[in-house]
Amino acid sequence: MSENQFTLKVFRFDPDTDTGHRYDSYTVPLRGGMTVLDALFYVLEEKDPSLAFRYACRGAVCGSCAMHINGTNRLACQTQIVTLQATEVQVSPLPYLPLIKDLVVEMAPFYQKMDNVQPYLITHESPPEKEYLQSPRQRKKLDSVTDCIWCAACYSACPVAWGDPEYLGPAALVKAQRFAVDSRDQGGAERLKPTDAEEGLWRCHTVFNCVEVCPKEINQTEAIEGLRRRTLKRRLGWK
Amino acid sequence: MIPAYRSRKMMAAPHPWEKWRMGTVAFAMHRASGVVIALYGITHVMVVSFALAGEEGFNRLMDTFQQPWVLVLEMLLVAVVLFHMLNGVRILLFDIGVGVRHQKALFLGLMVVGAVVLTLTVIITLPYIQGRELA
Amino acid sequence: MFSHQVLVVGGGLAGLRAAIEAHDRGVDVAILSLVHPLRSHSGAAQGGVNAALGNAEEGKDDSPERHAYDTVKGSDFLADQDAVEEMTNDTPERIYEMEHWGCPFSRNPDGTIAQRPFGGGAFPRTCYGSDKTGHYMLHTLYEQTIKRGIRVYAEWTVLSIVVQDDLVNGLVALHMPTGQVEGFTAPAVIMATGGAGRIYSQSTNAIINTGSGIALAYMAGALLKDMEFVQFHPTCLYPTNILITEGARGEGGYLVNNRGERFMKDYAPTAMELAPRDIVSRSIRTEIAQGRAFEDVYVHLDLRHLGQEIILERLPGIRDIAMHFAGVDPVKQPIPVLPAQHYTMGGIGTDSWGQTPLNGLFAAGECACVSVHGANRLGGNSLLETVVFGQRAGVRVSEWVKGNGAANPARVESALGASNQRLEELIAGKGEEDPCLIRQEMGEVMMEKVGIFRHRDEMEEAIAKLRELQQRLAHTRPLYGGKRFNLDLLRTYELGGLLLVAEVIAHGALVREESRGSHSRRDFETRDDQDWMKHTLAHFTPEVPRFSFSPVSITKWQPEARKY
Amino acid sequence: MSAWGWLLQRITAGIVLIFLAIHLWLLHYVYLGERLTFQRIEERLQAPVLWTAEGLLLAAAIYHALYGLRGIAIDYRWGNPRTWTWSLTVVGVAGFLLGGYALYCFAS
Repeated sequence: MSENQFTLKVFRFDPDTDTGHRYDSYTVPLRGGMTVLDALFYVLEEKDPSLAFRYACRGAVCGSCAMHINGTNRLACQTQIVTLQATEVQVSPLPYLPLIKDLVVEMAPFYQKMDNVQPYLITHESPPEKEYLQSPRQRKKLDSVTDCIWCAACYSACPVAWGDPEYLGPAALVKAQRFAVDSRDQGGAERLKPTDAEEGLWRCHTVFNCVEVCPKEINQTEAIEGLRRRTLKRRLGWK
Repeated sequence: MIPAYRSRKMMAAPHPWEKWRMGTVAFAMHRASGVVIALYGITHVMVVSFALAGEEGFNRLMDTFQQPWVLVLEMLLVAVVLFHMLNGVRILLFDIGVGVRHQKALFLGLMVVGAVVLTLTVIITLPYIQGRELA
Repeated sequence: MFSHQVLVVGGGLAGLRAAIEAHDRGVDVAILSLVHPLRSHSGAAQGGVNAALGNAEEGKDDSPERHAYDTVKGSDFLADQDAVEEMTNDTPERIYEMEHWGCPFSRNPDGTIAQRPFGGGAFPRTCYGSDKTGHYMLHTLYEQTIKRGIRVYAEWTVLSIVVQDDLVNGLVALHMPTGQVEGFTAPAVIMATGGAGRIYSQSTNAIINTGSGIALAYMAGALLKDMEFVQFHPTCLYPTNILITEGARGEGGYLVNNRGERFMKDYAPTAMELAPRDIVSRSIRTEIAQGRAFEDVYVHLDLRHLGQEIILERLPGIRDIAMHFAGVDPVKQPIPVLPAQHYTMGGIGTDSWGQTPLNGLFAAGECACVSVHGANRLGGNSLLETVVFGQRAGVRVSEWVKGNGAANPARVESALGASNQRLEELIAGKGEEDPCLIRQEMGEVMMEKVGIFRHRDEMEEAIAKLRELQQRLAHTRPLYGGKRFNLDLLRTYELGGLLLVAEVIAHGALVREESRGSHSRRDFETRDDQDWMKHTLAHFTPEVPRFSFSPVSITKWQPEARKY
Repeated sequence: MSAWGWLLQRITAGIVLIFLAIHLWLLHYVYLGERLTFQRIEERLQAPVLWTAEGLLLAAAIYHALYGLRGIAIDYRWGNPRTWTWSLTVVGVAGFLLGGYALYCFAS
């Protein structure tokens, strides 16, 4: 293995023609600053036009390219080959999501969970003429929880979601908390139905896999625990 | 509507690294130890209750349970219970909003506490395991 | 076959806003998007959105009219002044609406939306949510579409717009996950497909911003307006060209050359780093050309004097980007930056309600040209354009479908057959040309010869090269023929459209014999209001694009020299 | 169930934590080396504080254990959550009666 190339092992599976998956290995020349996404494009353009993967922004803001890279869910565009410190990079799709082809998974199970928590601002009165006033302190609470890019890295890393595909999962609960801590939102009562349920926020077992893989460094566990305390206060009538 | 390959076996499985991070280990061991303790607890209650049938029988049963080799098993049980208790403390702390950002350090710290307590227990019990007579 | 009253192509800010408006007006609307809406490039916008709210202490005297003047001046007087005023008048309402929908804007101590200064603006006018404004707005609008239950066809690539007798009948689209090609009937289509950045090899744009939507409309018979105006953003991270927001300079960042000088003093002594983008880009390019760049490629954007606190609070995303993609921590080191393609000022020509001359075809957002950006767009005006003209297109399209009959499914059916045949031809390819290479060569020739500085000779070379590439594209190798997620097929199919758009840009730039805004010709170095105070309109012909011209609307502000 | 079930799980966790710690401390430290007989247990459990504590520990531990087992079953979608809830309630009540009877025998 020379210094300026590496092996990219890519999970390949086409449900139309294959009975099982395999890993194809490609030798890729290492360019300065090369990311896993760059490497996948190199394979697509130079080696194998049948490779399938998702991409859009290549700048870690769109959440398209989350995949399982050397044992961890990461964004392919945000992962530089050199930081992996390995001569062999293994890429497979997000675990435990239905496969469409190669690295492309069916995201619908994840999107459904996001949609379930009523992920929009709920208000019961008509809005003011200008903006709602919100102090910088109130706004600061939204800082991390609004960073989610819906990449599903956390959902696909959660052992509870592995066991139970109906569990809401970290991202949806963070979304619920994002509105719960918003001084403008009045939907706390409505959002209890999906979150304070059998498949909802009590099922988190503080495994922290979500926190470990989040490319936006959101602390999902902290958000879920916060939402639990809020929900309990609401249930106990303290708030 | 969208046809995708849904068979669980064919979905990509995570790499063991992802499967066995510290948080996952803590979680899995918490579950396993919980099951062990639950099974022990059921036996414990049943044994104690059914032995009530007679004082003689109960004492005889207790004697078998206090032989040195049973004490070795008991030390193992203490280890399991200690783990479950200490990790339980960790979980309760998360619930009141303490230590969520330092879960690994918290886990390691509590495990050190557990190891110390276990060692002390083993040390004071050791004479009886080695065969010292009960009073 | 799917049927709706209105189809919105594109799930970015403009598309979502248009769909929401149409839905709220009782129209059956659906969104078709190449990617899931949240993957749209709108989400990458960082710095903010301009609105004359007057929330900042120094901005109390701000007004929509001042905002309009700055926009017109920034556009080098090529913007249509009536359209600009309509936009700036609508602006506060659109921004308050976004806020009411939950958009987490940053705040002033009194609780109002915070505003920061941006290039070319007289007041701190740019509302922002830290340095993730686009992300916040995109998610907010998508949340609203979930709330309304608007149908989204995600990962559908539009192959053609079905037009007959100047009337839109619908679309043909390819579903990426299944490879299924389907017809969509609708009497009205709103194009909201974004810019054409990836025609250039160095671009801040997402990989999906190919401009294929502009090409589709062009081939369907819409006119492309002012395509020669391509904005180059001055500060893009070396080497990946990821955008470093203008907000970094708005917060006080310095541009420094390899002699340690803040070189902007030589180009825009008053505005310094906050001169409009075209001026800063040219300045950096000049510094690079004259040997004052680091490693001969980039200059430094220095934020260190702002201090860790401000960087972490107001530019956290920039810090992440610099650390992840360049290994540089802006708190401790200057960021290596250079100009790269950033925005397509031109686009599908529309009126100020998003309507094109083609019956039933509408456009909004970056793919459209109203025109409010003229020859140079001001930072913070693009997010604004998406929500203002997205909403307006939604209003007009609703009126249109209520006054017009249904589409003709038979026409969509026959277009469907044609599209399928085209795809089969591509897969069967009889030549040996590699489409990836053609794409790469297109990017390089556009960057080198139709870039920041332009000259007749170079542009003629570029046009010849583009012709050659088009011919080579007709002889591609056989493509991969699998059904599911066939990137090879998708990328090759859209490449034809990209070459067309590239050709329009190059031709337009050649036609316009002056320097104005982002269009800077070495052989015509000054602005020529006498002959060129007009828009270029490209008409599709099977050979070269044909150009006509339309007048610029001047209402309040006579052209003046543009000094900062 | 959800919120209350979870809250009770946390509360019983706290109770078990404290009383089991006492229970273990007594057995493995205070009474260490003493031979366990019926009479000795009877003597110890005469103190109302102790038998109340043991009773509380019994109840809390049963809830905590069974709710935990139910959680595992549900996490892997084994069977119906409702079935688990009811059958485990029956098991729990039976277990408490059994253990409670034993305690009563010692304490009275």
